[in-house]
This record gives sequence, structure tokens and C-alpha cells, in this order.
Amino acid sequence: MSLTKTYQAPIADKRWKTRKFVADYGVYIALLILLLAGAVLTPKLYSVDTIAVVMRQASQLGIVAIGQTLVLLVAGLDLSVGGIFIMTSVVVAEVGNGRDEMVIPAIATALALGALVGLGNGLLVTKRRVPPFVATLGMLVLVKGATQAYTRGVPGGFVPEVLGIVNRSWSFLSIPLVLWLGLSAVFIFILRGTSYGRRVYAVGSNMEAARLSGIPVDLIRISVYVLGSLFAVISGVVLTGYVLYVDRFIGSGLDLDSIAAAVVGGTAFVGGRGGLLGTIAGVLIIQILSTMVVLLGLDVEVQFIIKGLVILGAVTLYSVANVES
Amino acid sequence: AQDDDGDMLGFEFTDEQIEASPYLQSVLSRLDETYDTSDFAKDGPYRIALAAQGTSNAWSALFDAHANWYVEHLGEDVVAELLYGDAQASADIQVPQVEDLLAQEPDALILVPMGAAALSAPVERAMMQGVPVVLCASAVETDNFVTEVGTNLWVVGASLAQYVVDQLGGEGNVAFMTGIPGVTTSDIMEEGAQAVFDANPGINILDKQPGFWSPADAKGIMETWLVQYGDEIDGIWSGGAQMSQGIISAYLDAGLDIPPIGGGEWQNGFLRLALEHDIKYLAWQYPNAMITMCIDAALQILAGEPIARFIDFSGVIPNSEPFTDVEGADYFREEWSDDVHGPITMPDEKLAELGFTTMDDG
Amino acid sequence: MTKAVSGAPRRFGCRFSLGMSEYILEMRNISKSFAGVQALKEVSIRCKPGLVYGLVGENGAGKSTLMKILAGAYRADAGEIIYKGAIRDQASTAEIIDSGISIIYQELALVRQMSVAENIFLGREPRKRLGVLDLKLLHERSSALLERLGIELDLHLPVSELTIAQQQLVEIAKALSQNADLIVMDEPSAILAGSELDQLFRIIESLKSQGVTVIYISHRLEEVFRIADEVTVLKDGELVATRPIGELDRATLVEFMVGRPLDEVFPQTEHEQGELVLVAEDVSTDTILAGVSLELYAGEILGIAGMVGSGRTELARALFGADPLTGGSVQLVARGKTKWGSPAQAISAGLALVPEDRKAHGLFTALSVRINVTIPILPSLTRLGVLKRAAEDEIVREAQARLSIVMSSSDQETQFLSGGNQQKVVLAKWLETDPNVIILDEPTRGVDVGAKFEIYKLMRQLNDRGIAIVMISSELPEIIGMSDRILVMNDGRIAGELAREEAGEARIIELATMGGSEAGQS
Amino acid sequence: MNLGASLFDGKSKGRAVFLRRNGPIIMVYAFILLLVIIGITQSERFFTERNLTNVARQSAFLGIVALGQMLVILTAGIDLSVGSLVKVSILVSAIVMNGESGNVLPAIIATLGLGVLVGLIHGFLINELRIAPFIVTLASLVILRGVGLTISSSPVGKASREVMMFYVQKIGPVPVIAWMFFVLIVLTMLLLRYTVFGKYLYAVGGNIEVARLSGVPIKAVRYGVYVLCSLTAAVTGLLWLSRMGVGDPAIGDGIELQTITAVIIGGTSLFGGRASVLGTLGGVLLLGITANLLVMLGVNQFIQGLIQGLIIVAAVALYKQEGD
Ligand SMILES: Nc1ncnc2c1ncn2[C@@H]1O[C@H](COP(=O)(O)OP(=O)(O)OP(=O)(O)O)[C@@H](O)[C@H]1O
Ligand SMILES: Nc1ncnc2c1ncn2[C@@H]1O[C@H](COP(=O)(O)OP(=O)(O)OP(=O)(O)O)[C@@H](O)[C@H]1O
Ligand SMILES: [Mg+2]
Ligand SMILES: [Mg+2]
Repeated sequence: MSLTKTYQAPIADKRWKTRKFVADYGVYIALLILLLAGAVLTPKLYSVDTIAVVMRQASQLGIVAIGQTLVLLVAGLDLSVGGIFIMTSVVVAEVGNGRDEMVIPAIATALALGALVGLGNGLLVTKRRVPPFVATLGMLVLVKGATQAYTRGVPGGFVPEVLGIVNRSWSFLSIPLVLWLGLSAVFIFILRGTSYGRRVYAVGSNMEAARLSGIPVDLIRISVYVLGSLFAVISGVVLTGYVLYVDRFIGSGLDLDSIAAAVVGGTAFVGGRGGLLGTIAGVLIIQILSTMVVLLGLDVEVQFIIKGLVILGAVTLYSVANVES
Repeated sequence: AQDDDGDMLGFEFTDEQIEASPYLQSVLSRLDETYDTSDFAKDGPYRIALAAQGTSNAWSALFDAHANWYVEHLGEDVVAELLYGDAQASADIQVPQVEDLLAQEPDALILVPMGAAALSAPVERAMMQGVPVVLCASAVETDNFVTEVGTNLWVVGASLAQYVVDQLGGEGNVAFMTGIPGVTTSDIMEEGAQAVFDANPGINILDKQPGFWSPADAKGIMETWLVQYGDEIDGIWSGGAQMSQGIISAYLDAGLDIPPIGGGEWQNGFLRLALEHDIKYLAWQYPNAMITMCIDAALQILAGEPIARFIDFSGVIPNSEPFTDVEGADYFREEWSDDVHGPITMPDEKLAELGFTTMDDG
Repeated sequence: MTKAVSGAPRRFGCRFSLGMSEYILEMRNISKSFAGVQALKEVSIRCKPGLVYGLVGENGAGKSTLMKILAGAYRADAGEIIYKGAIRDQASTAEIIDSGISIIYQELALVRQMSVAENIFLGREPRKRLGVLDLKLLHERSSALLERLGIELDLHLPVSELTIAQQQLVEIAKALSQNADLIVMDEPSAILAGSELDQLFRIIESLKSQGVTVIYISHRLEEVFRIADEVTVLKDGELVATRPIGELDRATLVEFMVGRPLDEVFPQTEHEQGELVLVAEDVSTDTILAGVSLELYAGEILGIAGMVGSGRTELARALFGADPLTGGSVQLVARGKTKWGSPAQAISAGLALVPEDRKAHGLFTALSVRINVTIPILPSLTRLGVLKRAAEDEIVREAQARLSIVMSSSDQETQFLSGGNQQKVVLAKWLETDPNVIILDEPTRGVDVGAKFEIYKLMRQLNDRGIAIVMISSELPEIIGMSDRILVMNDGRIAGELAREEAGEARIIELATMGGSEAGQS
Repeated sequence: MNLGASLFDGKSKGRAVFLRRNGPIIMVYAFILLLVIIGITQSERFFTERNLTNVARQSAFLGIVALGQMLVILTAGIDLSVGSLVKVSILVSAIVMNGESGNVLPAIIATLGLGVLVGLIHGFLINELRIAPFIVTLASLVILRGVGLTISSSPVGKASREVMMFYVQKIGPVPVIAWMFFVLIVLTMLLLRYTVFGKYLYAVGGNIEVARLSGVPIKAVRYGVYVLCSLTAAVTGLLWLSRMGVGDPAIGDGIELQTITAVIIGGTSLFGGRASVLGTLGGVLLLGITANLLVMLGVNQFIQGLIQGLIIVAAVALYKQEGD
């Protein structure tokens, strides 16, 4: 008997195709609408200077959002990034202490400590099975507390001047932008074209099945949390260079924004779905919105309301597209 | 050059301005009031509760350091115990903390209120419980406290605005950056500044946005303003030194000339930047050393001596008057780290001990 | 309709007073498509009261979909449903349950955290005023119901603490508690064995005698012949035939389903007993396994039979390193690799496990067929961690052809495949690892006849390559037909070993059900 | 043969199940006991009536919202907006009350009405637009914060005299507010154990698809639970008004994270389907007593944050959670 058989041909269904289109490209449609609105309301948005500024600012959010997306992909969540920003800025100032040649050691130290925080998150989530929300929230309090205990409230030292390089733009290109897009490209490739990426999706999609398939599930999850923290450190370094100053409230709000960006970009909370292309668009939407608010001279409270509505609007696109499943 | 800006309380108010501002009314009326403290008189040594902003930034860290140093300096037979609450700069945390402090039945409460309204009722309850309250650095809504040590924030905001107006010769475009909306200190400074700008029809406010007392937020907004208005901006009002740093940083990145800034403080990092880049500014002061005056006030109350209901530190604490770029170099201290807010009244060794000087690591 | 929860055990014969039609249910020209796949194309069925209707067809034929539309879980794209003489409009699941339709879903539909009693009456709790639960009545009714069905369970235990088979029993109890006029059973027997199955049939007989209509879906055709009065066959979403059971024999039915005649003989290969490959000694776990020892030889199929909850799945997981051992050891003789403590190590030692619960343990439902199939062999498909796309495509294509997986493309998400095709994807995945020992836990559960025999053949082909297979199954014909040796489990122990020649259904059931003290001695 | 013959004995498993489910609660109370012992031995003012009633009253502020949060989490949802809603509730109640006794009732009605409205909107977005609760309430957090600032960025309104007195009133040695919390705890327990709605919360959280197929009115359940949660936030807003006397927008940020922490410390699963009222109470008390002790013992301010972080991490990590 033959083992082959005619395969059922997929029957195209128009409604479904539209839905799939919306689900796949919704966030880009939203971005496009926003850009069109910008062209009418705030034409200044399209000057090279503005683009450069928007892109530099977007990079701060964008880099940490890469890590957040990875963590979301394994059905996790990282609230500790806010603590990592502060820790990074303190470490860069303490270790760097105004000496340009110390920038590399300073960043290396921050990365090492960040990796440690990520490891803590990962261990709590995997070995103690603490829900990511609470594990990373606990780590947030802990990291902030530890930073404070270490500095005794007073971060010493200066941020090395050379870090100010992140503020330079060549036309609309800048180091943070290149970093953001470069890292995004690398991780888009890793997620799609490497076994590590596959495993990340597999773990996010069904942990037990992944374990039974021989995937070192805990290792993958821990590694993702470590990556999440490392991206937060890089964002933290960019932010520190941005203000060239140790700021206790540095990057406040970026933690929730990074989650919002990933989710607006189509990465699901349940894990295993989504990716970085959407996150890039999500980041741009959030950043362009807040720039437009200032360009329009709107009140800050309006900005809060608009941001909330945009999150809802974008996510509604996905949910409407996915009604059937 | 701006000698008339030196004495803040010399600022002239119009009657309308006073009428429009409950804050001004309260401060002005309390200036010549005294409080009869005989009910609170008792023998020492005392247990004093300090509900402070907490370890949220260098300003408050130095505030706490001054407090600890001063209590130690006074000796155990004066202040036996300093009960302490760290509000982490949040009213939500501070309200229950004040309750916790009062549960320990202290002899007096020194409060750095994190919200004028939020802390009003706790203050009233303390007074009801017979614990005299000294407000330090900021006010609350109620009048039911013994005294406030601070400065007239309305006038601070107004003077900074007047400086900008004067620099512009009464005509020009101003970018207006406030602190955190909803935080009393910020709102009152904004109110004073707005009053001055309103009184000068030649001044055009391009935009007003909150910079959340954060260098990063301030810089982000300033960058957008710069691409939008560029060199149309003739002057800037800024509600805090950290924001001024962000503003300056945005200008430096853009390579544009920096207009006069009404708003800065004796904060070493700000002074460093301003000196390096020859920036015109008026700085106000909010010395963390004022806690020593607050402790003195508490002791005065517990001694049963009558006390003024509003105590302005300006002029009492040495070098606590506003100053401009002209005198800036005299205030700047090379050996201090960037986030030290002057003036410092405790000994230099203390500062070094806390890691605020960078002399040893060059 | 009165509320379904009335005190009386059943309400009989109060129905056809309208006299409008002899059919209690007519589904007319039902069409439905999902994610670009047409699952049903103008399918019509009719059911009379008091009869049992068999619904059969290959995996993905649309059986479950049709029934979910009936139960209100899905909405049809086109077509109409006439129930009890009236056209049924869009109704909520609660209304449909109230109208007398209940369904036992193919995938267990229980809330794991809730107790047995709470699950049985979920959505229809007896209540006092103001939405206050009548706990007493709830427990009385559930225990009466379970007693009537002959099921012994602690009503207060959360369902998560039950075995899958026990959960299936709760599911049946839940459907019956609704006092329905029409009960749909979507593969209720897939995880029941032996006497439990008899019990199920007795229940169905009694329902039938009470005038209840039963629609019965199964891939075990002998069951269909045993209880159905009429059989409907679906193929690729279309109706192929509806026939009274009397007009059908097995061969014709299979032909309807597969579209061509099918030779249903368990494939056999003659071979000598190979070398010893795997030895398990005194394996115990903290759940149920208590000192299980077995030996496995190259090229053989070792069948493991046993009652529900006898520990077969536990044994499979223990052998595979998925659960920690509390005692004993598992050793692989051939590769020199002797012990492992995790699935990853087991896999690299050459083991594979096709798990019983494919949704929970086998599949990445949100991911594509491609990712599912290649996940355990990624290292061999990558250079420096980078995937070789062409090689991967080739593997997925081969797997699809080898197992006849019905899918729209290799990028289709596996959640959109039918149950049987999902099972094939899981199988394909494990075959890719090129194991020398494969443990198959209920490998043909929910698999259609055609595919089933493909799987059997595949197993023999694997045997020919020297691969040793452990097959756990609740289907006795399959166990007897395919195994070279049979171990019968009873209460976490091996109750006996039977050679193929001595194995008969009666002997197996005897070993599987004898009291604990006798077990392990035969 | 009887179908159940081969089934294991369900009873003996009962105890294991009990321990597994209640382990976190036992752990949390052990932790609390430890803190209390530290408090008694290290500070003579910790175990005074005055401080204990103080702690009891303070716990109500976090605890009432935590109960609402727990119910939402039980349905596998989450409500991140409670902090912002407390803020808006304070403002609305203060503005409506405006210091007049006659306005107390209208203010309460307006505030609770606001809670109901916000809960209904959450329910609508989650039910009808099928947006994940995390996102809905995250957006709501941001929007309500904006709404709060729009209403007023500075303190407004005023509590009436009675409302301010309410804060200090006691029945016996216990503050009325603590009694309120106690009553709500009991009501929540009864709700979960003895009502159909309570069971539906478990069902929706345990497996929403199954609940739907079983005819559980899941939409109504979710509308209900989000309204309940928003109501607890609105009530807490009223309590804050009584605590402060004025409407101050400075209050409210961060309550959501504290409530979620308390709920999880208490052993409720973020995956839904499992909840414990006593556990949540334990979580609330643990956080409250920690904060109180840090002040009472005059712990070095610089390490306070570190200690709080350690206690939270230890509390959630010590007991290995049941993963899904
Ligand atoms: N929720 C869904 N989303 C998308 N496609 C679906 C969904 N449910 C079923 N399908 C598709 O509809 C078709 C019919 O599936 P259905 O589950 O009804 O088959 P079945 O006859 O019950 O098969 P089996 O015997 O394997 O259970 C399949 O091709 C399947 O892929
Ligand atoms: N004493 C026990 N303690 C804990 N769990 C038990 C106990 N007895 C049985 N079980 C449960 O029963 C199951 C063991 O039966 P298992 O499912 O392995 O049987 P099986 O023979 O494979 O049956 P089937 O696969 O048909 O359900 C385990 O999943 C385990 O959770
Ligand atoms: Mg099916
Ligand atoms: Mg099994």
C-alpha cells in the first residue's frame, strides 16, 4: 500500500486572509497612520534633525525592548530593568569616575553585574518557579536596594565625558541608533535562523514538551533573562551617556514602555508568539507619539491618555484578527 | 549685574498676585506670627522624629547627613534619639510612616512633606496627639502646625522668571520647563513664574512642559523644542538644576548657543557645566543644611520658647542666597562630586567620609 | 425547557409531543472554515430519538468540528440546525446545554483546580437564594450519579489529582448529569480499556433505552459495529455516506473512510530476538511505580498493557528520565552510556518518547509543523548554531510524505491540525532523532484506521532496522497484534509477562485486574 | 467489575494536597511570626496596643485592594490600574464632598460609581475586544493617571469633618477601618466558598475554555470581578480621603505592584484557578509589618531597600511554587 496520499489543499478564505494580514502587519499599519497624521499635524517631524532626535531617543527604549521581547517570548516578563538602569548609571560613574579610558572597564562591570541580576531572575523563575512578574519585581526592589546600600544614597564619581558620544548624530545616524538596529538585526536572525532562536520559541510555546524534546529548558530561560538584563545594561549605558550624570530616576517608565512596545508589536504574553520586527514598530510608535505631543505643545496628561489609547488600539487589532482562535 | 535679584524677599508683589495665591497669603501672614509653645515645654533629652524624603537623591542624602551630624554634634543629653522615616520620596510611603513614627510617641516631629495635601491630616493628628510639628523645606495644606523652615517658593519661581524677563529686556520667546506636576514645591514655583510672565506682555511662552526634575526627561523635551524652535528660544525657565543640566546637554549636542536660564541651584555639577560653557543663569538655593535649623526650631519649641511661624533660611545659613553666573565661580568647589548641593555646614571630613568628595581618587 | 438540574434522575419520554418531525436533530448543509482550511463542506446529518449514530472518518475529516458546531462551541459559516422541530438560532453554550444537548469533548474539558463534584455540575450548580451554593445537594447529586455509573472517586479531590482515564470518567458523569436528550461522545473510549469500556457501552445502552440520542465518534470501528444503529462517514470535510449498520461491513466502512480498500492485517516480521539493549532494574518513583524491572531487546516490540492508572505512563516517563527515580536504575547496554537523569541525556543516549498527552507534552501548538518536527535534531541541522534551511525543508517534506500528514503548509501552526495529524507530527519529530529505543505511549490514540496501519508498518520497519520499541496501549487488539512480548502492569508493578503466543484478551485482563497481593507473582 | 477497582485511594492523597496547597501560607505566617518576635525583642514600642492598631489600620489600605486583586488574579487576570484608580477616586471624592457633611453620601456614590464604571470598561475591553487583562489594565493605569492629572495636578477638595474623624474611630480597641478590612476578608472567604459566583471565578481562572463550554457565563463573571476589584480601589480612595482630609494626586502610584506582591506571597497563583484569602492577608501583613519594623527599629536607611527586597525575594522563593 502506498504511504503517500493527496494532501488537502488549503482553501483560500478571504476573511481569514484579511485577518491574517491585519495580525501580521497591523502594527505597521498603525505606524503608517501615525506617520501620516504627523505629516499633517506636525510637519517638523520630517526634518532630518527631528528624525535624528526621535531615533536617538527611540534607541534608548528600543534596546531594552529587544531584551523584553526575548523574555516575553519564553512566557516571561522583566520588571527589573528599571533597577538595572540605575545600577548601570551608578557603576559607570563609580568605575569610570570621569576617566575616559575607564569607560570599557566600567561598561564591562555593569554588564557583569547585569548578567548577575538576570541570572537571579532566571534562577528564581526556573529553580524556584516564582512567576516572572513577582520574581523580577522582587529583583527590582532588591537591585535598587542594593545599589542604595552600596552608594549609601550618594553615587560617587563622574560619568566619563567620552560617553557623550551617544549624543552625536551624523545626519540621522547615531551610535544608539546603529546599536539598536544592529542588535535588532542580529537577534532577528538569531530568533529565525538559529537553533537557539527555535528553542526560545519552543520553550515559550510549551515548556514540558520542550523538556521532553531534550531542550535544556531552564538553561534557555535563564539565558533569556540574562540577555534581557544585558540589554537593559546597554540601554542604561546609552541613557547615562545621554544625561552624562548619575540620576536615581534614570529611565523611569522605560520598563513599562518596553513591555508596551513589545506587546503593541505583537509579541504575546503567553509566550512563543511574536518577534522583534513588531517590537521595532512598537518602539517607534511610542516614541513618535511622545515627540508629537511636545511638537503639538499638548499637556503631559494628554500624553498619558493618548499612550494608553494607542496601546489599546494596537492590541485590539490583534485580538480582532485572532477572534477565531 | 542683577544686584536687585539678590534679596528674594525684596520681590514686589501686586495685590492681585497675593489674592490669587493662597500660598503667598499663608507665608506672608505667618512671617510675622509667633506660636506660643508653652504647652509643649518639657525637659530634655528629647526623642525627635524625622520623617524625611529619604535616600532618593544626593540632596536628601546630604540632608540626612546634616541631620545625623547635627544631632551628634548637639550631644545625647540634648537629643537622645532621632527616630527616622525614609519616605523614598513618596507620599504613599510617608503617610503610614508618620503614623509609625507617632506610634513611638516622640517629643516632636520634623516633617519634610512629600505632598502638601497628603500630609495635612497626619500633621493635624500629630498636633492633636500633642506632638509639635516642624515642617522642613516644604508646606502642607493645613495651618495647624507650629512652624515651617524654608523659603518663599512663589518668590523663587517669580524671581527666576523676572531674571529671564530682564535678560530679554522684556521681549522674547521663553521655553518653560516645570518640575513634577502635582508636587507642591514645583507647582508653587510654577505659579510664581507664571505670574511674572503674565505681567510681561512682551514675553511669549513657546511651550510649557514638565521635565519631571529629571535630566533625561528634560533633555528629551529640550531636544524636541530645539528641532521645533531652534534659535527662536531667547530664554529658558527651569524648575531645577538637574533639568538645567539636561537642557544644557541638549544645547551642546545641537551645537546651538545657550540662552539665559532662569533656574539652577548650587549644585556642583550644574556649576561645572555652566562655568565650562559660560552660561548665563540665575540660581536659587535650597540648602539641605536647613535641617539644622529645623532641629533648632524643634528644640526651641520643646524649651517652650515662642517661635516664628515661618523661618526663612535665606541669610541665616551662610551663602544660601541666590546668585548668578557672575558669582558662580565662587560657589563651585572642584573637590566636590557633581551632585553635592551647597552650602554645607558640617565639617569637610564628614563630607569626605560620606564619599562626596573626589579628592582622594583624583 | 426546565432547568437541567432537576431532582429527578432522568426525564423520560416527555419530548415528541410536538409531533412535527421524527427527527430530534437535523443539521443541514453545514459549512465551516478555519484559518484558510475548509473543515466542513455542506454536511447534513439527521438523528432520531433513541438511536446511536456512529460518526467516523479519517483524522481531520471534520467530525469534531461538526459536533462543536452542534454544541455551540463554534459557529457555522453556513447551514442550519433544526433541533426538536425548530430552527435553532445562535445560542450560548449554556442555552444549548439547557435545551438538552450535551457533549463529551475529544480533548478533556475539566477545570483541573476544581473538585470532581464541582466539575460535574459546573455551570449548573444547585443553588439557594442569592447565588449561594447548595453544597449539600451538590455532593448528594454527584455521589448518587457516580454511584449509579459505578465510579468510585473522592468528590472533593481536585481533578488535577486524577489520572487521565479517571478524568474521562468524570467527563462522562458530567455529560450524563445534564439529563440530555442528545449526547455527543467524541472519542470517549480513546483512553478507556477493558471493563471500563464495557461499562461505557452499558451506559450507552441504557441511555438508548431511555430514548436518548447518542452520537458516537470513534476510530475503533469494532465499537461502532457494536453499538451504532446508523453510521455516517466524513472525508475531508464532506459527507461520504450514511448507512444503517446492517448494510455495512468493516471493509466497506474502511473503504468509505479511506477512499480505497485497505488491508487490515497487523504487519509482522519474522526475526530472532536481538541483543539486549535496555535494562531497567527495580525502578521506583514517588508516585506509583514500585520496583519495575524489564529487559528490552533490539528489533522487538514490547507491549505494555494494564488498566487505567496502573502506572504505564509513569513507567514510560521514568525510563525516559522525565521523572526522577526514587530507586532502581535504567541502563542502556549498547552505547556504553549507562545512565541518564534528564530527557536531554536520554535522547542523546538514543531514546525517544512519544507521550500520551500530546497537547500537554508533545506539541508546540502555537508553532509550525516545521519547528515541531525539527526541534530535537536542531544541532544536526545547524552549522555554528545557524540553521541550514534547505536541509530542514527536506526533512519536513520527507516526514510529511512518510506519515501522510495533512497540512496546508509546513508553516501551518500545529494547533490547526486535526488530532490525528497532530499525533503524526509528534511521531515524525521522534523518528527524526534516529533513536534505537522508542517508547510509544498510546501511539494510535485518536489516529484513524488508515494512519493507524501506517504507524504499525512504520513500527515494523523500525524493528527491521534493529530499533527496539516499547508500546503502551489500551487497545488490546493492538497490543496482541503488534507485540512480540507483553508486560501487564497492575498497581505500579509488573503483574506478568506473556509471550505473543500465550496472550489473549482474557489473560491480559485477568493479570491487569487481580488483587494487589497476587500481582507480581505470576 | 467495578470501574474504580484499580484507582488509587483518594483519601491518603488529601493530606499531601493540603500541604502542597497551603505550604506558602504556612511559610508566610512563620515569616510573620519571626518578624513579630524580632519586633518584640528589639523594640519596646512594637508590641504596644497603639502600634498594633496602627499596623492593623495600615494593613487595611493595602489589604482591601489586595482582596480585589486576588479575585482578579484568581480568574487568571490582573489589574494594574488599581493605583491610578485610587488616585482618581481620592480626587473625585474630595471634589464632590468639598468639606460638606451633606455631600458625604453623594461623594461615596460618585466614587463607587466611578469604580463600577472603570470595572465595566475593563470588563468590556477584556470580554468584547478580547484584549489581555495585563494590557487593558496597563493602558488603564496610564490613562487614569492622565485623567487624574487632568482633574487636578494639585490638591483639591476637602473631606467633611465626620469623614476625617472616621479614620481615628474605634470599636473596642480596634480601628473601624481595620474592622472593615476584617469584614471584607470574611465576606471574600464566604464568596469563594459558598457562592456560585465564587466557583465561577475558579472555573474561569482554571480553564476558561472549559468554563465557556460548560455554560459558565464567563463574560458576566469577568465583568463582575473587574467591577469588584475596581470597587476595592474606589473604597481605598475614600479611606485615603479620610486619612488625608484633602484630595491629593500624589497618592496612589505603585499600589498595584504592592497588591500583586502581597497576593503572590500569599500563595495565589498568577496562572489562575487558585487563591487563598488567608494567604493574601498574610502577604499584606508581611509587607506591612516589615515597613513598620524598619521604622520602629530605626534600621539604617541605606539598607532599608535592600532588606525589603530580600524579604520579598525570600518570601516568594523559599516555597517552591507549583508551576504550570
Ligand atoms: N480551531 C481550529 N482552528 C483552525 N483549524 C481547525 C480548528 N479546529 C479544526 N481545524 C481544522 O479543521 C479540520 C477538521 O478538524 P476536526 O478536528 O473536526 O477533525 P476530526 O475529524 O475530529 O479529526 P480527528 O479524528 O483527528 O479528531 C482539520 O483540518 C483541522 O485542521
Ligand atoms: N498513589 C498515587 N500518588 C500519586 N499519583 C498517583 C498515585 N496513583 C496513581 N497516580 C496517578 O496515576 C497515574 C499513574 O497512572 P498512569 O497514567 O501512568 O497509568 P497508565 O497505566 O498509563 O494509564 P493511562 O495512561 O491509561 O491513564 C499518574 O499520572 C499519577 O499521577
Ligand atoms: Mg476530532
Ligand atoms: Mg498512560
